Amino acid sequence: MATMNMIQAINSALDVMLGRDDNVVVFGEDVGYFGGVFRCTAGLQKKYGKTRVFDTPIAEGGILGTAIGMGVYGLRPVAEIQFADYIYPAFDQLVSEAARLRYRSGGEFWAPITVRAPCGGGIFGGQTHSQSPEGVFTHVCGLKTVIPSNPYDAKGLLIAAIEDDDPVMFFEPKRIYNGPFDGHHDRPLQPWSKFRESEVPEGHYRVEIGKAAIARPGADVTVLAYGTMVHVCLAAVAEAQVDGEVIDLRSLLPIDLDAIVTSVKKTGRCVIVHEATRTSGYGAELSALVQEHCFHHLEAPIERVTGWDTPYPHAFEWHYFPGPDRVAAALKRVMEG
Amino acid sequence: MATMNMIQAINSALDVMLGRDDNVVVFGEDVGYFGGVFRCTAGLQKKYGKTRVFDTPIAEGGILGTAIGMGVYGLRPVAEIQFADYIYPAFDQLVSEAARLRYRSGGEFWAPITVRAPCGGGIFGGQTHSQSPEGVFTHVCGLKTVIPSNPYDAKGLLIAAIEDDDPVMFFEPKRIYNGPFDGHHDRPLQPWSKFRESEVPEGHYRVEIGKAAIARPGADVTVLAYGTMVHVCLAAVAEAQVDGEVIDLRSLLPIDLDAIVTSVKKTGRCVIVHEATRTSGYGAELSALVQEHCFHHLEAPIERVTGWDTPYPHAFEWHYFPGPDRVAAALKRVMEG
Amino acid sequence: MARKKPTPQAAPGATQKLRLHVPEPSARPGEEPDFSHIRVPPAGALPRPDIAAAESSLRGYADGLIRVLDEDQRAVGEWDPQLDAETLRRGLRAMMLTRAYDDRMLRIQRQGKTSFYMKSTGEEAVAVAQAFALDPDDMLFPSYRQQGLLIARGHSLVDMMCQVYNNTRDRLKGRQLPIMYSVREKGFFSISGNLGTQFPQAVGWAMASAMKGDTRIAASWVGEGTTAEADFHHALTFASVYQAPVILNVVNNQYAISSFQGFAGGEHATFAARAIGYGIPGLRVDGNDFLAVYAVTRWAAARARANHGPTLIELFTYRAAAHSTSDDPSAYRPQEESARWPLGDPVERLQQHLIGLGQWSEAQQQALARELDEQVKADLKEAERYGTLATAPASPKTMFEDVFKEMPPHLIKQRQEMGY
Amino acid sequence: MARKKPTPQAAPGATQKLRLHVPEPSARPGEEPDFSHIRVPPAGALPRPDIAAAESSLRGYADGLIRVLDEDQRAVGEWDPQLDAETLRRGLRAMMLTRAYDDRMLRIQRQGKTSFYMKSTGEEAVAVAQAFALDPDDMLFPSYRQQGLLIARGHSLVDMMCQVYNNTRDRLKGRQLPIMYSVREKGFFSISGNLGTQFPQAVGWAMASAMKGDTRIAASWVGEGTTAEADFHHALTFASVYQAPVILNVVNNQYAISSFQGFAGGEHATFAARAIGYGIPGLRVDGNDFLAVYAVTRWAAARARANHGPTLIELFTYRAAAHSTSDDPSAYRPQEESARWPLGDPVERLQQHLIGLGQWSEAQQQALARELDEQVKADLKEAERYGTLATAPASPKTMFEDVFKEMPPHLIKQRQEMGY
Ligand SMILES: Cc1ncc(C[n+]2csc(CCOP(=O)(O)OP(=O)(O)O)c2C)c(N)n1
Ligand SMILES: Cc1ncc(C[n+]2csc(CCOP(=O)(O)OP(=O)(O)O)c2C)c(N)n1
Ligand SMILES: [Mg+2]
Ligand SMILES: [Mg+2]
Repeated sequence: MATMNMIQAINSALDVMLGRDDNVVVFGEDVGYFGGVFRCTAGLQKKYGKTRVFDTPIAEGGILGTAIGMGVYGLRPVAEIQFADYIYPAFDQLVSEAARLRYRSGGEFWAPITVRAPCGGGIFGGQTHSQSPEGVFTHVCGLKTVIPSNPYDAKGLLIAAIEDDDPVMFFEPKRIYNGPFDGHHDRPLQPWSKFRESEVPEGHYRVEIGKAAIARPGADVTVLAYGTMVHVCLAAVAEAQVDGEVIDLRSLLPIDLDAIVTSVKKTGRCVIVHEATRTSGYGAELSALVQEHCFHHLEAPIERVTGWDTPYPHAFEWHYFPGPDRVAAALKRVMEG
Repeated sequence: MATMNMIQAINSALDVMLGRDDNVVVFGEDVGYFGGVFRCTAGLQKKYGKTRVFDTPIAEGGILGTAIGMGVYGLRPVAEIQFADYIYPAFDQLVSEAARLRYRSGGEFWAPITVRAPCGGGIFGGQTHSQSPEGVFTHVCGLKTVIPSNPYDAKGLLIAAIEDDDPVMFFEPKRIYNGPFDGHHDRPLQPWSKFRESEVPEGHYRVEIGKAAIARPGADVTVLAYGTMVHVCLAAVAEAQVDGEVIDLRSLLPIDLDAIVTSVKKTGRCVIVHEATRTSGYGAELSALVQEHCFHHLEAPIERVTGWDTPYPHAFEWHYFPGPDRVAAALKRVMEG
Repeated sequence: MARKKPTPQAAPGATQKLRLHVPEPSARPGEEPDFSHIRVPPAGALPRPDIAAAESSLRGYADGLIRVLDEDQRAVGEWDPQLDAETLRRGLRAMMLTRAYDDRMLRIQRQGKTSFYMKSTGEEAVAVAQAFALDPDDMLFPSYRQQGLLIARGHSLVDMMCQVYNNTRDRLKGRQLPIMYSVREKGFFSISGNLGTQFPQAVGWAMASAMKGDTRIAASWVGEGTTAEADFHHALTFASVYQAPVILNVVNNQYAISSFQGFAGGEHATFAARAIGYGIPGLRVDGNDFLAVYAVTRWAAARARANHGPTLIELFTYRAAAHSTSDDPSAYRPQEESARWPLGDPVERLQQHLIGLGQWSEAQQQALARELDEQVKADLKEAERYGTLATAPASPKTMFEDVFKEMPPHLIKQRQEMGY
Repeated sequence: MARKKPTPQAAPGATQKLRLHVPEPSARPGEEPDFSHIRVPPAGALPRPDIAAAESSLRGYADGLIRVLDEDQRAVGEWDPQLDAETLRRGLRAMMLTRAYDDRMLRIQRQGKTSFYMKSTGEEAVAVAQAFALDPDDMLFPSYRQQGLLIARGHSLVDMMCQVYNNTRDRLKGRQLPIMYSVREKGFFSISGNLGTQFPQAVGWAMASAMKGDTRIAASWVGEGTTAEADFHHALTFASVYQAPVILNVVNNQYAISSFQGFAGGEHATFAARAIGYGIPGLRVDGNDFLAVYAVTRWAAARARANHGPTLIELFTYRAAAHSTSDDPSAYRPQEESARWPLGDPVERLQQHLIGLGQWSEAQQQALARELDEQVKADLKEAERYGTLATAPASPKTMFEDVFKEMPPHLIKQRQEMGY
């Protein structure tokens, strides 16, 4: 066991996999010599060499297009997109190629790629360093999408993603790289080292893709969240003084429907929280699923607490960010209604 | 009044706007001399000249990137993406640029572009000529998304889109270009000329973006659909012998929430139908909205009838296509449940 | 390059109004075909450089046109690959088989037995000569117009027909549009309906081969129209930066559906010249000259195998048939244009070459044509025993498989909903 | 080009293992800076061609380096734009003001008064000389490192500072990261955080200008690293096909954050050479030579205005400062590298040139430096009266506006939810 923040946990996952499997390669913009703008790949090129860990041209479409080709050859490419906001130039290679290859070739070819991308706001990055595009990828059949909320899950899910024979979108909520930010930006950030989830095995282990975790058991209301919002929801539950069951989805596709349905059937109430814009965000799918499977158990309307349907405004980050107050207010409404 | 199918109605809208406004330009792959692979721009280059209606390189990203620049200059570009399946290479210019420009420039610059793209299956086009990506665009703040279901709306909505100062995604359900296909692929297609909606004014008129239409009034269950599925739902309602109120959304964003809520509060039941893959499709947003606004009026779970979460398989088009039988079955379940 | 009809211009100096130039082909339907703008240099004129030659010394090849077969279809010059007659006959056979296959499949599509087809008529030398020039285990990332690669590699026509029919023996399980083949055991990558995506994928495959100290190289093909897509630029950038062992082919058949190559930039430069800006050798070759295509591809392959990096080849040819069964070229180009193509027909040229060598005869030619036609008919009969799209396609049971390696719960549920 | 450290190779002929080449800069931290691979041709060596010259006659300019100021900062050769001393002094002033502004803004960021800043130190000649060479109503589509364009066009520093502060006078209403300016009345397009997107947009704007018979041209800028993005390729393709009146600038400042230009393909060709494959003239210019940058830009502008089409200019320079306030270059390049840059500093060079002409003195230089510093301080004081990001930023009331021209119901509802 070691104590790691999320950056160290991600670095450790890559280190372990580069060491175990010669077919794992790691690359992206500023990923090689420099070790990544968030330092997630620091030291790996020195340890494994320039042909296993390297820098790339600034062309997200080229990074993932070549990654797919490497995957077809038999490698397990792990590509970093410097910010999730910059994944769109690679959208066609992801949607039309990585996601479709196994199907269209009748299972002859596939692209076992892992795409790492820091996502989310709260770091004054403005509208092009703060986005949460995960919802879009859950609409693309053939892609898996995961988002960890702590160091232990980050390492275990990343290893599982790299070992997965299907393409996996691995989103990293950059706001919690160093500590479990709960939305109280006016308070000092607690480092991960103060929390149990920072105890991470040094070696190889997996967190299964498709399984949610109960971040806080509760009886009154089910709170569905992932990434940074898990910590915001835990704070909100405490502040609203409701016995909320906070479910950390961890994997958006495949989704752990059983965990969700079991909880909502128990609580009869549900609040869904994400940082992404509301309309057609992943919260919509969650709301639809809950309503389809728990209709007769619901005692109040399902609520969505999300980022607004605007770009992420630089100066008004904290007006945009769905903080504990907004979540707490929703919890109270749901308990009453 | 003239009688037009959807291709003629779209051609007429472009003709009217090219004639009225010197700033309207029309371009895309094979759009100019040839008149488009679906003939929607036939004759327009001859009439308005090569610098108003022209062919382009095969680069969807370049087509929309230059279209945005033309819009910034002061033109009203109408770009055709040959098939909606090929819009992904332009995704970044749409999401990061067209949709964000007005906001990020504090209202100084904007891109009044219209993006036309034939969508949907049922023509044995296989997985790359059959997709319905509309849902993804409704998650992008700053874009409007419309889908007509008949010639009258197609012309009126297209004119409204071209005159709109915001970017508008204009999806054309290619399966109903020539007639209102109701999903019974084993029966002969009825041409538009046999239907009232083919009566289209020759001149200028608008169908307001953001307003739904009631395709069939009813008391028992609300059916939400758009594009081809409107006709499938009309057939299904008849065959299921339920008094369904079929709402043709026409505009997905902005959405006519009042029309939806009014209907569901009246019927207490709701079935949502689209051809796109289910998970995180636009049906999820609709389901969430209905549930949020009509919770206490709902007498049965909201059902989604959609394309499966697989690519569109060429040989099994009719297994994939959400036809009248599947919709009728859902209607019956909702009436019972 | 296509003749550029320049936009008229005012006297230099004077501030003048700007004008938009919109490309215009040399002839439209009803007009006389006009290829006067195409310079056809004599065969054998260009020397064959060393495979280690610096790119800067090769720039002339981007504007030139490498040709081996002269007017009398004799092989001349340094690029003559000196192939033995047996190999030439096999090449002729593969090209003729490709053409016979195309003709037959067009017919069955017209008969309504399948939904769609695309011919490669007039471009057979591209795929066949390049397949011959590459090693059998080199990896191919084709576009939809290189069926000749599979045929040259001896793949079963029946298997190809079963895909076109989406029948019970379709290895793609009825999922793909006809001709979107995927044949792993022949090193033939799954064809995508999205133009150009295979180009950077081929570069990535080649990079992986280099990382692993392998000896296999990759080759990929796009049409000249597709060079405008982002994937083309990404492929060249990554191939240059990492000096990937890959051959990037641009098949310039003059058209992209209805758009002549001027709309891809062909009025102002050759497509081979695109390579120059990346420091990659760009070679332009007579795409209807089997020997020239073979020789240039061998050169590029040897260069890649020796770690001298990637090569871009522009194969200059003409799309003699319609773009696809959904297309009618008479709407946008002169009917007789194809017959006037200055570089002739690849099958006839190789045939004449062999006859000139005394290694072939008209009689043999006709016999072979009959034999191949019989073979295709027989294969078709067998393929149809497994059904056609119109009659008994593959079973929908499998339609939820292969979205993922293991089927996740939501797809199992949807399959049940569908009744399987 | 950066020296290519070639991957070792086995004897030619022998089938050998493939190897991946991964670019390596000439020096890393701890190593001696090494620019020995950069060829610096003498100033004045290259002739100035006619603006109507055919692209094919201009290819030498892509590998060359147009320079006007010689070792002694005297203007020599045909490219000398013969600017009068007054203009040169205005140019010097604008470059020095840009540098003073950058230095001050970096300080206030370090003081925590805003979140982020990006300097253009060492690259001032690019933006300032090009702004001088263009007409005031030509449309500019910049990247984030051309603040000099605004300053050269005389835009208010206070207005720029208010954006950096996101304060109550921020014309972008607090929505944008600092330095993402947008100034319509100065023909300065809204800067995007997404690299390269402005390049095809500039081409589209220029196409529109040509469609309308306007006389205004467009210019756009990307860094050398950004040339790898799809937008670069799209811009060049469309500019070539429609012969758009646009100037496409690649600012090669040797680095893209931590990645040296070899990762954009710079080991194997110049960035100016990218233009060749599109039939577009590609000119490489000493980006730290005010006169050369001015002259080349004038040439390209005249060419565009006369309907002779687009030009690509590679501005060869060096990023003297960190990429941004989030970056520390000592982690990836030798500390002293900047001081060793063979093409010197643009401000010092123009200053020495003026002194050599007897039109400037050290005393004037120091006085001007003080004056500009005072001006920036005074402007900053005013800007801070309208608040800073740390203290009183603009009001969130407006945060739902301008998503659409008219606010749709769902946004009105969300604004109410937020309490406004
Ligand atoms: C991304 C994308 N855009 C558009 C299309 C539609 N399309 C199919 S083939 C074609 C023309 C391609 O021309 P070219 O690259 O020259 O190849 P050729 O057909 O001549 O062999 C087009 C535009 C597509 N399949 N994919
Ligand atoms: C599409 C996209 N990918 C990645 C980034 C992150 N990024 C910001 S600046 C930069 C380096 C750009 O280098 P260059 O083009 O040389 O411009 P310079 O900073 O040197 O002026 C990168 C990778 C981005 N902003 N947009
Ligand atoms: Mg072609
Ligand atoms: Mg740079």
